[in-house]
Amino acid sequence: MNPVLHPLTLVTFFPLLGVLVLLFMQSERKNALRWTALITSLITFGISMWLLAGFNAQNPDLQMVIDLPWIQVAGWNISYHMGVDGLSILLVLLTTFLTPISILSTWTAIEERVKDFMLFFLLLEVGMTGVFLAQDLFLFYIFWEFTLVPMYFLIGIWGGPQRMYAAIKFFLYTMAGSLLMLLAILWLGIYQGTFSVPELIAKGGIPADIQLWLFLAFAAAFAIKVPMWPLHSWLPDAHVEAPTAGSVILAGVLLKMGTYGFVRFNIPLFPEAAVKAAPWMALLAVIGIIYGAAVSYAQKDIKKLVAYSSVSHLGFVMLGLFALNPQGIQGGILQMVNHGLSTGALFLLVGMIYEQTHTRDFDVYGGLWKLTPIYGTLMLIVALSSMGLPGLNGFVGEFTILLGAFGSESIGSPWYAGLATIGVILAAVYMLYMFQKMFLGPEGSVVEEVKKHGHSIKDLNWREIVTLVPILVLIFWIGLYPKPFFALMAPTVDKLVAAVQAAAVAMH
Amino acid sequence: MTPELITFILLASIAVASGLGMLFSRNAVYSAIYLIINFITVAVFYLLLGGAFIAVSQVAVYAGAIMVLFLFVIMLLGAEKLGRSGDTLPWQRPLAIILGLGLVAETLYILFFQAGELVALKDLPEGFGSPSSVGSVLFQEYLLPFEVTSILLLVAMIGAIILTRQEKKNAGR
Amino acid sequence: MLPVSYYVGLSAVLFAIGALGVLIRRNAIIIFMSIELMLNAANLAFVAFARVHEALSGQIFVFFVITVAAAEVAVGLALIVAIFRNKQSIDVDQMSSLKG
Amino acid sequence: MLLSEIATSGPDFFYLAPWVVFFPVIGLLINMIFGGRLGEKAVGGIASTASGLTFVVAVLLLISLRTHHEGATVLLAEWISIGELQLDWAFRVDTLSTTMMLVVGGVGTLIHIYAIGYMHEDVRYKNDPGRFRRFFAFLNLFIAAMMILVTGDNYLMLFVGWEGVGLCSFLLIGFWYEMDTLAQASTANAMAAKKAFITNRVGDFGFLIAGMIMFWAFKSVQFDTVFEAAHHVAEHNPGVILAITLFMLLGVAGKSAQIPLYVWLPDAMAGPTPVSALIHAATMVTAGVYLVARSAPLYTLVPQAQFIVAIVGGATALFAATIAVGQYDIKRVLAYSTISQLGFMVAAVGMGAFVAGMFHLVTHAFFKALLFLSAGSVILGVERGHHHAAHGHHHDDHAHEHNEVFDPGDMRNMGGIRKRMPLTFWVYIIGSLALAGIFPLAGFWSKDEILAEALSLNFTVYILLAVAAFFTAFYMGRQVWMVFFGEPKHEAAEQAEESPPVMTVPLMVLAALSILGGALNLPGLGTFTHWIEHTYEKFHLHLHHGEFNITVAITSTVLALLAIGLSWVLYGRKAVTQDQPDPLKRILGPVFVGMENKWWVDELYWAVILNPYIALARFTADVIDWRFWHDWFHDKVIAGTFQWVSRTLLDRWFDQRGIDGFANGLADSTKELAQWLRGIQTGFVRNYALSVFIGVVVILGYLILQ
Amino acid sequence: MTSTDLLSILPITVLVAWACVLLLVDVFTKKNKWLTPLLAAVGLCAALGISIAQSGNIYAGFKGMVVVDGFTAYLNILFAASGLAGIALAFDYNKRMGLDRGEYYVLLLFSISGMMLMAAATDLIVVFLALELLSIPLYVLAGFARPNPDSEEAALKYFLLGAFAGGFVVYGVALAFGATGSTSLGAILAAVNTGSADLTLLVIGAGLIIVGFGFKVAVVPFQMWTPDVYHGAPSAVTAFMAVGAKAAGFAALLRVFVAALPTLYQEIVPIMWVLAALTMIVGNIVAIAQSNIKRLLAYSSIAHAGYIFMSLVTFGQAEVAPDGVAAALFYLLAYAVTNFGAWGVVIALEKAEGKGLELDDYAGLGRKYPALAAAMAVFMLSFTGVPPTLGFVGKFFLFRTVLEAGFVGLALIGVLTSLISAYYYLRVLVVMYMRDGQPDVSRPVLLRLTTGLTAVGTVVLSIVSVPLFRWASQAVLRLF
Repeated sequence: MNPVLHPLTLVTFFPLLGVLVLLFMQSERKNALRWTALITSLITFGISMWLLAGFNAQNPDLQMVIDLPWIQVAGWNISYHMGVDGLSILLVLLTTFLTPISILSTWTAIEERVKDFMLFFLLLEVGMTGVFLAQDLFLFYIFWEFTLVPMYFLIGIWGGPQRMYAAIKFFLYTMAGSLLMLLAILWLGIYQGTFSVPELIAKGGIPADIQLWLFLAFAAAFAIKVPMWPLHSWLPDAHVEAPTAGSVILAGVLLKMGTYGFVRFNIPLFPEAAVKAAPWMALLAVIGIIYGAAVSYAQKDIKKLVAYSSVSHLGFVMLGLFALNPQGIQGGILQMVNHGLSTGALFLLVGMIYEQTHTRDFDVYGGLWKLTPIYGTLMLIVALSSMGLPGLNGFVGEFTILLGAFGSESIGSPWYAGLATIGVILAAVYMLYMFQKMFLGPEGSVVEEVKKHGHSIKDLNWREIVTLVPILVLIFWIGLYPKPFFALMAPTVDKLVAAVQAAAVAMH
Repeated sequence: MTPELITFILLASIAVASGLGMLFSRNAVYSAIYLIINFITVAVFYLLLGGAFIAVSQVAVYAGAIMVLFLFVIMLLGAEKLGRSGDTLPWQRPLAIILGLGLVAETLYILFFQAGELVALKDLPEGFGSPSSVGSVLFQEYLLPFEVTSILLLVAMIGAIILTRQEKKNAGR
Repeated sequence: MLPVSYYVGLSAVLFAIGALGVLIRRNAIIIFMSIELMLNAANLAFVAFARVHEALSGQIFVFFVITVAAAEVAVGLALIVAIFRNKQSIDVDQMSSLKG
Repeated sequence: MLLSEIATSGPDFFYLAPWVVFFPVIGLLINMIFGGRLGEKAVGGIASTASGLTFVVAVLLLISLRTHHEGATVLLAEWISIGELQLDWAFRVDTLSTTMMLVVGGVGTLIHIYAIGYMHEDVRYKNDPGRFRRFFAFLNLFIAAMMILVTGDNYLMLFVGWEGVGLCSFLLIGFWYEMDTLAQASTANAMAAKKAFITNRVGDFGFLIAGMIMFWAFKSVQFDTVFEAAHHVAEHNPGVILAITLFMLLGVAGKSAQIPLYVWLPDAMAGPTPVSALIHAATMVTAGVYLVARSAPLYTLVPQAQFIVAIVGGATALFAATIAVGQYDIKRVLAYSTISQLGFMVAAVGMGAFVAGMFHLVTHAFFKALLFLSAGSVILGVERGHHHAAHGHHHDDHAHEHNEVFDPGDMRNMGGIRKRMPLTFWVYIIGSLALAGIFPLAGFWSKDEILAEALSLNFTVYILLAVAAFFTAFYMGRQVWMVFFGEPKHEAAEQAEESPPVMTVPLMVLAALSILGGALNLPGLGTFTHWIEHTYEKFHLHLHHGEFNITVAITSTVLALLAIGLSWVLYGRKAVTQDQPDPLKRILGPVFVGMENKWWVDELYWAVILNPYIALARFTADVIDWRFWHDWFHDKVIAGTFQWVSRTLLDRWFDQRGIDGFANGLADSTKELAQWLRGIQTGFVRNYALSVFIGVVVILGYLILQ
Repeated sequence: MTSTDLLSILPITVLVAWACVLLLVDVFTKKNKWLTPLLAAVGLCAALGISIAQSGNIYAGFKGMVVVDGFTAYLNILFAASGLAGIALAFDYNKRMGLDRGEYYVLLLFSISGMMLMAAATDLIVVFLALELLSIPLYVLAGFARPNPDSEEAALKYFLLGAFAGGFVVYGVALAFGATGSTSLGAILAAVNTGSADLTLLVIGAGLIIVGFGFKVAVVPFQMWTPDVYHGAPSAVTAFMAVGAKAAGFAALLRVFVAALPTLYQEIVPIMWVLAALTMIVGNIVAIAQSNIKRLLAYSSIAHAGYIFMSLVTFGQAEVAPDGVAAALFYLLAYAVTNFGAWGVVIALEKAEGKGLELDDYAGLGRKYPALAAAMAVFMLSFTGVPPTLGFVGKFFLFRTVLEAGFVGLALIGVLTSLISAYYYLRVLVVMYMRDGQPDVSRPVLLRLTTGLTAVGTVVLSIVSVPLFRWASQAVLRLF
């Protein structure tokens, strides 16, 4: 197949076309710019649907592989190697799905430098999709690092008052981790002679002690991105300062790149080290779950609460991944999607009210449900999804993760899962706290405040509802009938688990 | 104590003393003259080491032309003496001297304790270092460097002109 | 014949004196002269080594060094003159507005 | 079709089972989408119809079960399937689940109808008529969730309903989220709702853990699979079953309001009265009982767990009954009574008297729903009276104009209502007598069966329950005297008005059921026992058959009558008003203060769990995470390492010309080091030469040392 | 003198001859200020063409004094292209700053010829002469803006320190000669291999040579001239100097150490290690404190010298050294492209009297001149090493080489210092995009062309880096 028209190439690089078009448009024509970006991202979503149609869920291996020699000089064995399998297909879809939604959410929120914003946003999409599709470590690293740049600008230009600080912190933190990963990638390239992930997995045979170091180097990059406790310190800053769409993408996709990295690289490349590290990763994950939940509860800023809740939620994902059994890993991957949807939607919702009130302080809110019934109902559904109410998507992920972790041999003790289950209680505590503070009780002072400026708080308009409805549909769909989602990843995960178990057996 | 050694010690003392003289002399003119003495002493060493032509060049070009240029500039600028307005860098001088002594010690240690013995095993062949031998090597083996030096001098000339030419107006950087 | 090491040792001492001159003198011209002394010391070493190896190339090198020195002197003195015109001083310590 | 099958074949409506969920969901969707354009009648009608249809389906299932005792499982779709984990959306129809469906559908429908009238007034009184529709949407949602709970074929699907009803409970308790029970602006109702949800979540935590242990022990959470393998597992690893059952007990304690998690239920009375009746008395709170009954094959394997469950139930029954004695709010008394009665049921199913427990569950649904609804009728009546008193005969919407806060639920404001609301009075009497266990009302039969079983199974529990029964009769008597008899103690009570037929008709139906409910399982006939037994047959579970024990019956009846008499002595003769202490207080002194203050359990929880958690969370968030980890460690220490280096290298501080202020904190100290290194760049050419020279000397020195 | 001799120095000859012609032309065309630069560019193009034509062939000339191999050709092309970029940057800048004198271009050509000689030199004598030939014009160019005191100061500092460091080179060569009896790299290698060399003296000589060239490429602790000279010299000169002189210095270091002194690996490599590490650390850290863009870029250039210097730790490992040299060459190219672009932007904003050089002057650039700011952003990201830019690919190859040679610690330092560098490069982005201001910019065509081409090149070449890297690695193979 023509490499340019290959579906993976297309889905990754199609937004660049939009970028090109945008470059030649006048920056004053804001609506035209918005439409261009939106349509570009929608077409990209369409392409990803085409990708899904061609995806064979029964096949555990990489599919639609495109593997062109790229840099094959002087012992370098770098290829343009992309492929999709059960581990990544959902995340690709999540990316292409959330991007148009985020763009739609900026319709009225971003009035300044619309052109630049859309440019960066589409560039970001390229990077993110690439991260999930790249099967060559070099290529992967390029996409991985590249995502930093547009995100940096998104936070730094359109962010809140502390945006520069947050942007730089975001950049430096993530880069710190990725540079260690870079060394590990280079090590693999030198001593294994290839950067191709499938080849590296097939080759194996890295001595256990070196595996551990490499594992740690990769983990450094991914753990910061996830972020795992205690490396989460950049997250609240980035989230609080980022514009709504930035937060959505940050929470929805960028954080997933970290967890995805674990399951795509750390576990299959260094299976022995992964088995060895599993209890420790689980411990960190559990601490993250409880800690994130407790800290969320004590926040005064809505966005910060949601930000910290991510620490807790991604703790679940990590716990599931390092259960190293089918339930845990499938649950983990599904939970990545779930978190992307729920937290993404939460940020969207917070952004929508922020546009009207310009404050995120809990204390001034209250009683909004009466004024904005649709908004309140949607928020409730999303909050419930986020706290894992059965029947909604969050539960399916959380339960399978906990179940997997509970009986995981590599974690070795049900205590981790047991403690993590407390996180389920605490999730209800902070989510309900948020809901109660914003929507229940008597009217908060913000209502008066807004009235003083000659406005009144309005319920969601059609555009906003349209933005949210796709997410809600998925929230219910995954909650009630997650089978198609699990079916997409099951063979790949089974294969992965089998490989890890073989390694674990060989270790003993 | 061979006569050679005595000669060497004598000349070496002159060389070092004139070098130090240049170093510590208050007056730039004196410094220049000390340096000329030093150059001439070194030329004698060249002779001792079988570099007759080099020795001549040393005296003619170095001690003669170049140093005269120095003296000329000193006189031109009237910069014989530099007003002593306190030492700007108080710790620079002691540190430099310590380091200088360190360098000397290091080099001597290497020369006399670490490196292999450096002795001339046999006498030089006839005409070694004579203008004709030097010339033939220079224009056969070292033609390219020789040509390069010519360019180098041209460039230096151009540079000197550019740097000293009086401009009517000069703005900015 | 004296061991050639003696000559090399002397050259090292002269080199160090030259280097010291650069470090401790403030008069640009004297600094410059010190550099000449360093080159000169190197030349001595060359000639001494040429004697050891009985290789003329050592002496040839001295030629080139002398030429280079001449070229440098031309440019260097021109520069000093130019600066003196501007600043009425050739104290290098006064040339320290660029820093940090 | 085989002949043998034809022989047993009657009508088979099992395939209709999923519709018990679909009907309310459809009703809910119609009301949500179109409800805005429909009138109140239509909205209520649709919701009630949806609920009624579930009842019809339940009845059809009942009919089917009469011929097909073994029941059926209706598979709707696969839900989660990963490796060994196989979870389906499958509806289980057997006698146990159908019993629950009937109760939920039947009582639910009655309450829907009642609510049409009740909410009509309530939303006007609270000044937000638009909320009428929302109420019925929630109510339908509840029916759907409850039906999922009782029909689920595996523990996880049960859990979906389990949490779903919790959600509805949350929504409905917080229905009037912007006020408190006295309709004053406050967060009280919202807090009560949150409390209910979170307390339930604690129980759910136990449920989840139980589910996980179960899965790894049985590789399944499907009822049949688990129960069939239970014997096998119990032989090899009895601890596992014990753990499962005990963690499940935590779930039961949460949902069915048992010690130690009962605290949410009294506060749940913040919801509109139909909600209290439906969710917090008749159906949802009995889910725990249902769960234990459903898990009978597990519980019967571990006597230790059974004992603990029974003790928890018995203790709750007594404990809550004592508190009920000290309450003044008409609904609160009923709330504690509910907790107490749930204790009876839990004790029963805990002991192994599953049929008795379920029987009491059914009868209790009748009479407790009746009591709550009538209490609601009373409250509305008093409220109407209050309106009349305050505004003459003007009906206007400005209910909040007067400053004095009037509590229409406080029994000390009532008295003599039997004259103003005779119908309500009569049904209330029926309900009270049923609850007190007076022959021949429904409560008598079911309660007696429990007591009889307890006597033979666990004497400690018997004592607890018997005493609780005494208290039950006493506080009900106290309530009836205070509310309906004597003279009106407030002008509102004086002018109270009877409720409209849309409310009273359901009351009468329920009253009839409360009278006749006992007929379900009359001693000797045992209809209900045989009915339920079909469910357990499959697992070769031999239920204990409690015989009717005339001694027990007489003892308890006598005790109940005594208690009623005692209550008349204390309350019947003289009215209790707000400004005078309760007569019992004079007798019991501090004990009564304890009852009045609910034994300070809420305060204890606040002090021991909630406040510490909040403080810890604040401390973690503010001090550990933010000031220590974010501000100090990351912004100061990491970069500050440089600072330390530079400080030790440095004896004087170079100028800190602000480069720019934006990166406050971050890498400040790197910048300081940079500034210091910058200071080395002095601008003196001789310095630079020195640097070169140092490099030379060091390199040569190094090479010599080589 | 044979035709091979001539061929081996053909580009140099062309440049020198052309420079002399220009000198005359300049005298007679005082009116047409554009003629000299145009002609200079023509000359450079000729040299470029010759170098391209020569690549793939090997010519050794003048009895082994010079050699044209892949390495030379690669660097010659780099030098010629840098010269063109230098002219492009200087053309309008010089006019704006009143420096439009034809000698400027003459000196530029001379300097480039010195650089090319350096790349070709295989004899220490030629190396030394080439060093002077490239340096002396640069001294003058640094002072070209005289009587501007900053420019004069820069020239004086550069000159004095350059001559001082030159003294060390000479002495080092003398010791090397003393140790082996020859200054020819081939002969030195032979002497070492036959065991007739005095290794002690040779090692010391090598150490002094490192000092001399370390000065030229600005390695700590010989780097201190760099910020002052870069700051004081006219920006166009600085841009050229940063690339040309650095590349020439590395050319000499690589040639000398890889070709002639691999035997001394054990003794020398710790020095390389420490110098590289120190350079990366100091360069990057001090850059943080800079508020003047020229000084910032100067420190950045020091830091990058450190990265390239890392490649030298491979010099004695026969299997890795080719990769090391290739990585260094590639990085030089990457640095050249990025650097010219960045200086182009600096020049666009620079005003007379040294105005417009503070970081604050860049505020609001992103809004007012989005293209220019975007280009600058690309350059900064490339300096940081963020993909997809040349800087990233270059670092990737460099780190790989270092790891291949077994220096994990050094690679770690490299990685951590790039992290530090991100901080100050990002600051430029912050100022451009996230602060408001009214920057004033002059953007003549040539400048636009240069910045535009380099910006596009920085990104595009990183993606299609294969030919470049193949070129670099083949260039190296000829060396051995």
